[in-house]
Amino acid sequence: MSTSGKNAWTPTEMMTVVASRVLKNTDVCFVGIGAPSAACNLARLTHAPDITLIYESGTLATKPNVLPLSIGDGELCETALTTVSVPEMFRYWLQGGRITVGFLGGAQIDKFANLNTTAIGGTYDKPKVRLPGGGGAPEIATSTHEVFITMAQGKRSFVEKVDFVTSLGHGSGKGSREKLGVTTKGPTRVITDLCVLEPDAETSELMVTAIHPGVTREQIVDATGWALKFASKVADTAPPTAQELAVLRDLHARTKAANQPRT
Amino acid sequence: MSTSGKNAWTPTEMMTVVASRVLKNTDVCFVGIGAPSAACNLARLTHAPDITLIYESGTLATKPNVLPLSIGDGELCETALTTVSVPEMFRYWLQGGRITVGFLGGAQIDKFANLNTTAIGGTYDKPKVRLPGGGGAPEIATSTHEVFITMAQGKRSFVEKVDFVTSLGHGSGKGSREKLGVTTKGPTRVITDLCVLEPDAETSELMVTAIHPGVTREQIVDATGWALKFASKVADTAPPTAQELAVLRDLHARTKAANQPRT
Amino acid sequence: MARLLPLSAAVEEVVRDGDKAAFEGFTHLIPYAAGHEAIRQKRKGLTLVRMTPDILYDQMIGMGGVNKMVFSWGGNPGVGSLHRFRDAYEKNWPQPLEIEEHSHAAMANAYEAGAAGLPFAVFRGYRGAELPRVNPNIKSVTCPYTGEALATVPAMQLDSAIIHAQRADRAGNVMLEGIVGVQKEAVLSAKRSLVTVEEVVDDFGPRSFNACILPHWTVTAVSVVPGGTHPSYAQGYYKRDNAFYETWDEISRDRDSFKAWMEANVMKKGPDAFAPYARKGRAA
Amino acid sequence: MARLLPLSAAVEEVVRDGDKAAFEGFTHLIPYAAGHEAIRQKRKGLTLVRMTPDILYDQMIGMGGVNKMVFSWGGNPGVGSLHRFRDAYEKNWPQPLEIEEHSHAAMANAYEAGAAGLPFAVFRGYRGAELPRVNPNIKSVTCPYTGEALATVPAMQLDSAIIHAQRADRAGNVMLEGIVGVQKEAVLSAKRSLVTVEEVVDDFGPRSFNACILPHWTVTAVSVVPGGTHPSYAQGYYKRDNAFYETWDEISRDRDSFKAWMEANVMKKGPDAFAPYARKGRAA
Repeated sequence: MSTSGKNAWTPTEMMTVVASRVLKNTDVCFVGIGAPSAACNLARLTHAPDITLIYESGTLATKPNVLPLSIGDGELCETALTTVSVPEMFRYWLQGGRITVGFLGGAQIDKFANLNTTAIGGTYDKPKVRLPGGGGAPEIATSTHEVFITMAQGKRSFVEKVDFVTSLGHGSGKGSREKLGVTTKGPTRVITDLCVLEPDAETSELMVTAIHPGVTREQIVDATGWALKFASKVADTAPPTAQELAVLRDLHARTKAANQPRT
Repeated sequence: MSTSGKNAWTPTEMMTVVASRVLKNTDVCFVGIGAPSAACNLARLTHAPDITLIYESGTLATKPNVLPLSIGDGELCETALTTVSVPEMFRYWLQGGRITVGFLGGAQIDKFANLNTTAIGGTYDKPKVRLPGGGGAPEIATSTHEVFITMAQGKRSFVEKVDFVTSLGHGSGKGSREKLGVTTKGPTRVITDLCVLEPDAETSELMVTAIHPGVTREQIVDATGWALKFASKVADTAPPTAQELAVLRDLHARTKAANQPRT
Repeated sequence: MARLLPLSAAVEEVVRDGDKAAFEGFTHLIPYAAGHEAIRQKRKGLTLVRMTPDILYDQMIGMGGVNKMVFSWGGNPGVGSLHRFRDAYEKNWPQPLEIEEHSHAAMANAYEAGAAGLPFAVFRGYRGAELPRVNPNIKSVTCPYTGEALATVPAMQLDSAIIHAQRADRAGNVMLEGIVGVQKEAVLSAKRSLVTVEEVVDDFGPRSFNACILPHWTVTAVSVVPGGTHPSYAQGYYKRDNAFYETWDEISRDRDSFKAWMEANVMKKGPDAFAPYARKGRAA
Repeated sequence: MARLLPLSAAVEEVVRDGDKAAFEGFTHLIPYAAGHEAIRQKRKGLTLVRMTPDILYDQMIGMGGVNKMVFSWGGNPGVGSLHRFRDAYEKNWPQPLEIEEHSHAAMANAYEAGAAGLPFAVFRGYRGAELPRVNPNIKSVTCPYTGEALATVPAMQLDSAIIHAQRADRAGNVMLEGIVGVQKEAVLSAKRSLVTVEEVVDDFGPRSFNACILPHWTVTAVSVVPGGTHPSYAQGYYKRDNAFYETWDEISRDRDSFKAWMEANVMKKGPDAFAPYARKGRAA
């Protein structure tokens, strides 16, 4: 908890709240499971009631009452405007350029916001740890207008260079995306449990632009595997409001109740 | 009328009846408007109750109670198993190779069963008569397992060489389809108001294989714009049965009643 | 974000002079009222795109606003020729008409690719057919795995798409059902779009989980025009007026009778002229 | 022409040793009962294809019938790793496992192209991503109009496709609704197909004009297995058993506890074991 008392919050809650705040009422979001899903629905239940949430299972404009465990829970379909086939989702909606924000995370991120969700260590064929793989990420990373990344920050996950580029961030730096013919912005924000990072306008290297309440620069540097830079002007993240926390916890409580084992 | 009395029939009725007879209960037909539609539904209402009729508007397994005026009448959708989008119809169903019989007709047919529904006379850019165009025909001609053609026979429509190849028959003769990489049979039967023609096994040139009751060889030759051949064994088409005529006329009567101008 | 507008304002905003525009509809849901409004507003220099141009395009061509037609089957379904189209194409009346001709498969694939944001579509088509000789937009690619040559067409890229649908809700989401044709793809292939609807409802209510719905943020404008697809039809509302399609053959054969009919039934009328054809609710 | 068969006979006919087989389902409608039957019948040498292999493929891999997995996301959704998959891939237990890995977009497009009878699919994908370096099946073509290079994958061509659906009718037509994923495309991409269903009805009755239906002549066999998609779900019948997905993490971590669970819950059981999870009718 970052403060004590009834409005104390966890670092994950802070991360989720910050991620929710950057979403606009007019956004069309491609939502991943976990923190992104919580953030998107928190935004919908607070300042962005008309935000359009899309899950890659095909559910368009869904308004889940509880958070889904998977991207294809029935709750998403039942509360959606409509549900399309998965080929249509990837062709007409994602590739069609109709999504403003893609939310991604990963096991590793590097200083240019490239992500790895494929394999850690060794080689691709003989990895130390085999991860689930890219799923929708390779094309989300290039087809949505911009990408927001949410990940808990740590030395093993925030690395100089990812072991495998599952999805493109800013490649090897400024101009990489353009060279590949990619016209979208890519990752514009990385929101962690400690801070917010944004690509430097000159180099596209991630640098800290906002620090969450109670977090020190040293903590952030210690949780980063490269020589991390700070923007000339670093903002202080506003603490979660009582309303934000209440809505988020309520959402989690409803979710937990819904996922009790059957009797 | 080919005979007198209550079981007399018109040449068009004979053509429709013969076309209906060649359809099997297990066929999946891509149906065109006019004689093909009447033939397919006559088959469904007589010997082939389980035949699957598909119209290019997207209606799958439709069972119209009246004949549609267009390929997209509401009757087709209301009585269909389901209706898919037009891109899906052409991609998954036609190009997917799932249609056993395609029914085609045209303004001109030549001795290799190539069809013209594009333009007559002059050049493509400056035709004497501009026709509606190919619609689904170019791909129906190559994607369905086989093609049946129904057309009224006449010297101006049965020509040595069509003015424009809207859809492929047997090209310039035996082997033409294979040379183009087409693996389907193409036109296996041309059913007219006078006779049935089939491609010669050696040359793929159309020759007469059956003659409708009351029609003479001379009549057929006079109605054909090329030096027409007859098969060594030419069958006699069985006259329409009372049931075939009754069902067909009933269908036309229902259709006429449904299309009365509104009051 | 779809805005609910009167038809005249919607057409003014969405359909502009010189547009590559598709008033789509595959027999069903053809946007007649919107087309008539474009005629009244004297839109000029249009390139009209449609798989099955029928009476509506015959009317728009005959009134002189159309420079080019892109199509795959141009006739009066089940009836015969489009006389105004033929008069323009064969005799330059009231002005010359250029054409670009495809097969249905090619057009359907072009719309699909347009909706999918691709620059071109691949399909197995046109084999042995003569259109590729006269249409330079038909090309081919080779499959990198099998070596098979396949046909290509450019993806559909429209300035404006105009369609008719059964219902919109207050947020501007649009729901279509029945023969949906290529209408969704047309809207998704266009910079601007207009959907005329039979009615606006508070909420679509119980429906298929997989209903064909265009979210409000994919549509520019929605206009309520009950009966606005007559003589075409709206499944669940009213039937196709097949008798009118047959009558049109006579009206359109002659330039003068055509002009007289248009003057009386389009130029001197407004969207309200469609209201008598409307039937409320799901009882066609 | 779909035949209505008991599950054991249907799996025997449709799923064969050495098949390239897809037991598809995108979270929803995963064909667990059919997969368990294939395990009981000791099918060997399978290449299993699925966009989102989850617990079912973990089970089939752990029981030793699988040589290769083609996939785009292999995990326990919202929970973590597939331990049996990782044990096979990283440590060859119970036998070595080859993989072929794609993105979701690539797999979805491959299915679409397979259903469309094309040899390959074209999409704008994999830009800057590293999979093309390690997967030789990812190639490219150049747009003949714009010169843009686009990614390609081979079209899906399956020996067998196995899916679960809500309902079939007496003729063997199959109706799916809700999250339909790539199941229709999987069936249309396969030489043989099996659909397990919650129930067979005389007639589908009132439904959307555009319902997702596979006609009987596209399906090889239909088997009635109520509850047959548990712990996945059937929209309108019963909900996803999220708690079981979480429990599986524990069961599958250890080879022995995995084997014990499979012995008790799969090898010694039959399709009837799924019946308690079934809920009749449309009230999930």
